[in-house]
Amino acid sequence: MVDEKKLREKAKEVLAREDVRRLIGWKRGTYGYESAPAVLKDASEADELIFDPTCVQNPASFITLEEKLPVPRGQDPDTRKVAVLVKGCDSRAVVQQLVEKAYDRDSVIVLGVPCTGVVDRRKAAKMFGDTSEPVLIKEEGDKFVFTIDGETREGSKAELLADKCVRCRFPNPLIYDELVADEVAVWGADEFADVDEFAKMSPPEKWKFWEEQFSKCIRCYSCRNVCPMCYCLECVVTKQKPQWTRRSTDVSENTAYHIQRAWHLSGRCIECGECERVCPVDIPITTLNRKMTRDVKEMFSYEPGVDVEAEPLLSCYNPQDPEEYIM
Amino acid sequence: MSEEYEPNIVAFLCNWCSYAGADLAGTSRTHYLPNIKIIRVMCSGRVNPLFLVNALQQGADGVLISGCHPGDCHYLEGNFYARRRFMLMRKLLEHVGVDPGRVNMSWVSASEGAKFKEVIDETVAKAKEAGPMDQFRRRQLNW
Amino acid sequence: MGDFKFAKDKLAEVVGALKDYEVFAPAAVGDVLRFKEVEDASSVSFDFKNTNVPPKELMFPETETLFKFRVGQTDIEPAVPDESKKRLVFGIRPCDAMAYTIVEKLYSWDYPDPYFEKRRESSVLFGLACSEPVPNCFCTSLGGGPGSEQGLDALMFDLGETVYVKTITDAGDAVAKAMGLEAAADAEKKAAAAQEKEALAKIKRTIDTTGIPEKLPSLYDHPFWEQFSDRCLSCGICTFLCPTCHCFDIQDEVEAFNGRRARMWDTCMFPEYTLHTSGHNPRPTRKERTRNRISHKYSYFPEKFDVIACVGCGRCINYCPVNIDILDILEKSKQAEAKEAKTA
Amino acid sequence: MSSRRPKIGVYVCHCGINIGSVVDVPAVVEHALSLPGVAIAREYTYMCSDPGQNLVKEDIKTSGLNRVIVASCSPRMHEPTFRKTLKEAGLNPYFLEMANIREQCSWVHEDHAKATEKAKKLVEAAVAKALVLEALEEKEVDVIPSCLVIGAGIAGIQAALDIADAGFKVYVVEKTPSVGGHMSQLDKTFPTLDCSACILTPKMVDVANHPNIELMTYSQVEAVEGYVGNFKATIRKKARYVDVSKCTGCGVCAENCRLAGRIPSEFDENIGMRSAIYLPFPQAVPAKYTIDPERCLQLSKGKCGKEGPACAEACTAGAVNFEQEDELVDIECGTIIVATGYDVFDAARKPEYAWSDYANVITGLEFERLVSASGPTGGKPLLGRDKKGEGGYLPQKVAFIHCVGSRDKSVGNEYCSRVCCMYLAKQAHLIRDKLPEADITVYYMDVRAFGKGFEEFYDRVRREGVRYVRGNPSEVYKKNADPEDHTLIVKVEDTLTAQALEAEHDMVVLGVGLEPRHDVREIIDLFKLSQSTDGFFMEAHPKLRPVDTASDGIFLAGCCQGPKDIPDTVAQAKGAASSALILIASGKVNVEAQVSVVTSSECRGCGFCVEVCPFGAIELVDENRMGNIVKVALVNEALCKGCGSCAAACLSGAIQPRSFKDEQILPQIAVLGVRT
Repeated sequence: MVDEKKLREKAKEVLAREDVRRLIGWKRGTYGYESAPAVLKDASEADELIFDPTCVQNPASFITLEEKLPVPRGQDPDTRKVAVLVKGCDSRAVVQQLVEKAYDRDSVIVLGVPCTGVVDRRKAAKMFGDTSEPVLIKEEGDKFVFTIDGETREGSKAELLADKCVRCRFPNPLIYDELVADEVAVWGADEFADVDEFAKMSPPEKWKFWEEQFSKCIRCYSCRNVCPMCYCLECVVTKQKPQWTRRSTDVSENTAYHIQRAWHLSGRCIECGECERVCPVDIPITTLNRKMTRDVKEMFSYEPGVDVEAEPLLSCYNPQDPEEYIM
Repeated sequence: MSEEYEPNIVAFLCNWCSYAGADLAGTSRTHYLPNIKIIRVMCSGRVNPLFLVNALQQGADGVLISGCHPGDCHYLEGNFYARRRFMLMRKLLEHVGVDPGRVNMSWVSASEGAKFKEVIDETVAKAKEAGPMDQFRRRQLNW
Repeated sequence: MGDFKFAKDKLAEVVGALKDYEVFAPAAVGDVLRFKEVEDASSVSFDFKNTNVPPKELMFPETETLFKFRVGQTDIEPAVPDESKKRLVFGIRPCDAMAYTIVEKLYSWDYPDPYFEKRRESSVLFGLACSEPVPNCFCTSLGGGPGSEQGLDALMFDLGETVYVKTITDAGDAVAKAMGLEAAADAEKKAAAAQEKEALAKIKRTIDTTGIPEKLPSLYDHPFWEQFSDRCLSCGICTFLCPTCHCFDIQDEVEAFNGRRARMWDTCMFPEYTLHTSGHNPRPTRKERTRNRISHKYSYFPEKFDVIACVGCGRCINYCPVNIDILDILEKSKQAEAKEAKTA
Repeated sequence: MSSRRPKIGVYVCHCGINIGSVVDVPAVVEHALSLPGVAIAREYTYMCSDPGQNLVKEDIKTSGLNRVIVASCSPRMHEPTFRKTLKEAGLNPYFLEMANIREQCSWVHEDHAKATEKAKKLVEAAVAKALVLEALEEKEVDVIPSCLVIGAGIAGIQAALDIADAGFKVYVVEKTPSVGGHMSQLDKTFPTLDCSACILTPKMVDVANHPNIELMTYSQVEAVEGYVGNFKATIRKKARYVDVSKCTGCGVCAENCRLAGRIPSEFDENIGMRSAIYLPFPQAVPAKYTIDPERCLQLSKGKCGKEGPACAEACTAGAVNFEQEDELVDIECGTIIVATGYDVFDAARKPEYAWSDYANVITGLEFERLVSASGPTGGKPLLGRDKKGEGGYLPQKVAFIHCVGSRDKSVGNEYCSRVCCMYLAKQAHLIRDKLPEADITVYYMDVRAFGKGFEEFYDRVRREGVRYVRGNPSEVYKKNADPEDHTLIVKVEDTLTAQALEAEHDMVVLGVGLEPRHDVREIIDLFKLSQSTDGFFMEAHPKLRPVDTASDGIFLAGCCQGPKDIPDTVAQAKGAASSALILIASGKVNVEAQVSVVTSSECRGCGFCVEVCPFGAIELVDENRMGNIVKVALVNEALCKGCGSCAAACLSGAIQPRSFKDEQILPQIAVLGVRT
């Protein structure tokens, strides 16, 4: 269990430091089942921080989302550190960002938050209905206890946990300068049963499934923008010269977009599930990523976001790599 | 599917082995199907797997990457990278419902004109079997 | 105008009675609702809060071709929407209908937009009053409401077995008649009124917009925007799903030697939206973009067209993945001290 | 020029009837004319002929074409030809695009209609690409007229001498204290039996004395950077703890060393002994002493006897200097020759032959020292000497075993070492020479006497009464425990008579093969070389570029590229030398024009391309992006070969190979993807 008081104290201390620019964590939202990402710049704001099962977002995404503004002549760029709170899953994003040289290790302060699972907004809404009030959620044993519009409701963790938490293998951060709570026991395992299940479909069935899903896509790019690994200055998807994908929306372009996204994340996706969470039209995006994750594991026994020293999957090779389909 | 359906294959051949192999097939007058259209690149490692996606989107019924045999790459390692990328992209396309028979790769050396023919025949046959790849075609192409 | 009603189970016949109409109604893919042309009227549902994607797409599609061309040749082949068929938009919520009246002001301003206008003119809107407002909806603060008639040709109330139809315009009346609807009794009218009252009570969130349009410009450089923009993903959810957002980009899409010029939804939340060819971007960060979204809706638009470009449908709040809440922003903007602005 | 509106000329070749008889050329021409940007389209019987090329030149001059498409044979055939044509007409040669309608169309398709359709498509694709072609500039870089030779065995020596004799500067770096390499360890050389030392020593001396050669022994290359024509190398001169300028090579120090005669001599394959301060062998060049820091008491223990180091004491020249430190030297050179040689197979990896167990089982190289007049036994094949090197016996029944560690999957060496057959034959002859009475048996799989004079020599040895038994011994073991009895049993099946033999011998010589050096990795990383499956360095082409490597300006000589005998090694060394000389003498080298280029504003500095590049041509450098310092990729155009692997690894498409950019390939796909 994370003691929010300790968490805030730590945050105060860090934010008070000369060499710290901002701290990224979670705070109470103004409505609904999810917290709001918090980007704090002053120790006085530290008391806004929370950590509870509403803290689903991946703060690592906001490290790379911050724009590098032009520095006025005569001034020096702001090189102060960014402090970031990370759950186990979030920490893998930091690891992979370091593998990909997104920033130097010493430009970030990683505060690890051992996590016992967060709530899936959609599952909760199905069970308890929507609300425009911020919902409080506490974990009690194998139950989540909700306070919704003043009423107390209960639901079993098993039913309400986000999918990524159900199979979580990394509840404890893999990289951190400090842990704000004691490590927790690992409960999850990932057998990729869902991927196997999906694989049973015939190609036409699969295509039909995705055609229906992709036809919903409005190309808001929230799945790309929220991804902690998607921070290219110019994304091939929105690039004009050459234009790989049309900005126009139809099944062909949407499909191409989602293939490109999944492709660019293969061997890089750290399974934080944000892409699927943010989708306004409920496209099961992680179903694409998980397939890649699984194949990468199987074919190249490679797992991104666990080892800072690792070589990027597609920038290395093994002479004995599989090639069974190659003529 | 219709009898007259003739699959269209876009192939990316590396300059040093497979493209030369295709040339050899020519100089030795080895006949193969005209369904295949070749794009020359310097190395199979140049082939961005998204080229395959793009080709399918343009209406190709099948795609092929061909490079030097592992270890023979003119640039030492290019085909090793190409192999990894291909194996993954093939899985991804299969996952979204593209018949894996449409997505092919081969090792063809400069001396394997005969093998090149076999590769083409097989690639075309597989694409025939998979049928026309119309579901992915760019809609705005239809004019 | 008239008062009509029909039994829900007769829906298929009622709608089916309409010849030469394309009927559009909410259709579900999984849990996701979006307006689609109706093949089978019996599949049309009254049991929904609102569509994920607003029906603005019926007048202003995500993508539409303006004309086609061939590289190196000057003659083009223009594409204008086909107006031969009238369209019935069935089950549109009052807020989304009201949005048309707002967007219209822009699309009919100085250079009328044929694409939008033709579709709008050929459409008859059968609204569906809200009995269960969506969370975070605040239409009442913007002059709308669960039974608002703005922009509608007819308003329907789902009374369970029967549907009460109140026609508002001649066009609506005509369609109702063409549907062969029977006259409604006082019972239905009363029930409808009661339902509206009930629905009104359910709307929790409100905002007093007085003063906001005037104040926002003074907060241009104010740091308070960052409280929200720092967590913004710069994605298109809030704007694409907004019934009043109406921005588009125009691109030439060339395939080998054939091309088309098309326009598609664009959003001020994307960096590309204001990116200059030079590489300079006048709205370089999410702060400027967030500020623009709010200011445009609540200040620039009203300044030009005397109406706030927001209908309080609540979509931008409900679908924001990072809990950015336009009402929260507006409240904070009221508290913000204009003089702080310079400290930014 | 690329900014000008494209004005394309399309030239469709009949190639006699090779194309014309299948493809409807006029139809292709007509189709070409309908394509955007095409100003002219012509047909001609032989485009590659002078009149054909003149057509193109004329049109470029008179109608101001700025793009040319030749639809004819394979670009692998005539791209250079037509590039030249454009150049001569004053058009940038990279505005040429070819459509291969012969090898890949008219010659392989029977259906004329379909072939014509395809030809049209291919031309269309060429036009689509031509519209976005860019002018490229062909660059030349100067070549620093010098060569760095790594390794001073016979290969390195020969290469160095050839280049130096041609009048150019050569740096020779040798890891050990003396030049000479393995050849200096050999006694006689097959098949001519001339003494190794006699033919090698003069060359060793020449290398040391040559005015154009800077010899750095007991030194190692620490780092190499740069590219063809402009390499920079850092060389570590290891401390000898002897001031070479003072050392006269008299050897008194070694005699007085407290460990004199107590340290196994590497040069003598540990059969002989040396001191801690030593000269590897009498003819060593330079004839300067070196202190072995691992063994020297003063250096390893910090204390040598009560009175301090005896060597220093004894050295009248005062050359011994324990304070001496490694020295780093930077050199610049235009070319590099790698001649790092080989290791002999470690016989301990074939335990069945009991090399580690019995003193009278020895390797071929040990045998060389044993029979060498300058060796520990003064040339007598004495076995079983005591620690002081006294006593010992002469063998009576000698066995030689072929293919120890060669042609042997079990030890991971499938290849033939190419020298063992003959050196064993030679050694058999030497035994016959020294011990006329001895009984000599050679156990072989095959005898490969392929070289000049080899077969004759093999025949001679057989006639000298050396028995050749066809069989690969399965085991060698001692007959009994009696320490006085040296008899070994060689267990083997004579595969010609299908007889199982248990032959008695008192000396077994193992024909150990050649292996890549144990430190081959370091060299590979240093020079970015690659290995062939046998572990030796890989040449650029097995047939046509046997001394080149994939890295321009770096060449291979001798056994580091694969097992060789001395003549082959010398031949390859001369080959490497002349290849290096081509660059040095011409003084200039063209670098690939179709290299990768980075759009740094799109680069996110992830370094994927850096890791992918097989040539180390890309590095991450700091860039000031509007006041923020960011890392971006930078291509070294002299190192880049234009393979384009980087482009496929780059997520944002920031790095692109010229002439094969995404925006140049996608239009081709757009044309060819559409089904007709």
